[in-house]
Amino acid sequence: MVEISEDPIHPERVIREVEREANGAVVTFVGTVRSPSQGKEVLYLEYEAFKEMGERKLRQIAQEISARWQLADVAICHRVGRLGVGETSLVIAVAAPHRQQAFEACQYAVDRLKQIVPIWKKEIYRE
Amino acid sequence: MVEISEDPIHPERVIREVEREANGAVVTFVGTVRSPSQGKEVLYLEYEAFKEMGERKLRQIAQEISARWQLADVAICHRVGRLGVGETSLVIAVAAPHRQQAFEACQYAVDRLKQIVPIWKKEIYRE
Amino acid sequence: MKIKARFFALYRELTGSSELELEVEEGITVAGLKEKVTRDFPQLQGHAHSLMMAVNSEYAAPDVKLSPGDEIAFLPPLSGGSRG
Amino acid sequence: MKIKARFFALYRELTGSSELELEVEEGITVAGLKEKVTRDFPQLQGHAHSLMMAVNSEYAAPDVKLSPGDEIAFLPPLSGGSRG
Repeated sequence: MVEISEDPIHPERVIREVEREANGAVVTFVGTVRSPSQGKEVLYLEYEAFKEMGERKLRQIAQEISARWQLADVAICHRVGRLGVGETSLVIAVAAPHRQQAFEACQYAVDRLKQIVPIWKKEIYRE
Repeated sequence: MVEISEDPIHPERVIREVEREANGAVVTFVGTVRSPSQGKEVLYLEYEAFKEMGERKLRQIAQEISARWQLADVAICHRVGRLGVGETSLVIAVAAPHRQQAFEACQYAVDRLKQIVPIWKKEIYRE
Repeated sequence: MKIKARFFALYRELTGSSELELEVEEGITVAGLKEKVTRDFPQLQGHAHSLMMAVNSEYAAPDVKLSPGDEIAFLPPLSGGSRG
Repeated sequence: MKIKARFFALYRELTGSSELELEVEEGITVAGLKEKVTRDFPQLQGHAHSLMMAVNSEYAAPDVKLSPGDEIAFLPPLSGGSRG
């Protein structure tokens, strides 16, 4: 399951997507809006996506992971629109039979997302 | 927050424990009861803990992480008692300003837990 | 032939458009379209080096030839994910 | 002097006890107690090599001397976490 949406993300729902009886380990990355950023107090943040292409690229990442780490299941949700400080922008959950694979694959997914998924962020600061 | 308890674990609650405005990245490990295991179908699983010592050791792990990866927050919940296939036995959430630290520290926490926390597992198979 | 150009984030702000229908010559390449569009919108010129382009939702090399009805996206440097 | 011995998991099953109050000589060490207990419970003998011991909820070296009222735990090899 991959999704780019304006709706709030619930990490537990994303984790549940990848849980299978054969998977002992689920590693999850949760990204939240941080403040301060670059020394300035963040008021809120605007994420914009090229949604059709973005979801296609997220599916590509999931396929790359399945090919490289056999038996890994992946779910990725990226939120777009206006997000306040502390809100969740991104959840990636990777499940695999063994934890080493799950950690590696989850880290790969975050790195890859930043490289190829057409999403843009604008930080709006106080003042 | 560290806890060894018979109550079901909600990953989202554990994640919320470590979320701070200054932390952009939360990495979570969720361990679930797997079947088959060692080629046999698992009916259920019994976890037993030396609770007082176990929670002390979990706090030690959290302190080791704070010392080694500055600014990392840790929450660990291990469930004990009878767990069915698919139920969550362990959730570790590590938050840090940067994701690299959070991934490393979370992996460290899982490894260390297996080394020093007095918890025992018994798998009950079909037949 | 007609194609559709889409602008995102900074490029949308700079051009004032998120979507444009453009009349271009047959056989134009991705690079050719980029040149034409940065001529039409000079405010894009300072950013042309960091521009990535996608044809029908897939990254496309500069020498790819466009077909009628193609949708070409102008993508500024990505910044998805979180700061973490 | 009196001390308290606690047995977990496999050791609880083998001894049939989770907790015992024991009368031991003053100045006995962790290793000395282990010897005494494996004498009293011969069924533990095959497992003595993998036994870890804790005094008052902290891992303890074999030469640590026990004090009255100490709680000594007999810990089989750990298997916490998940299979993952």
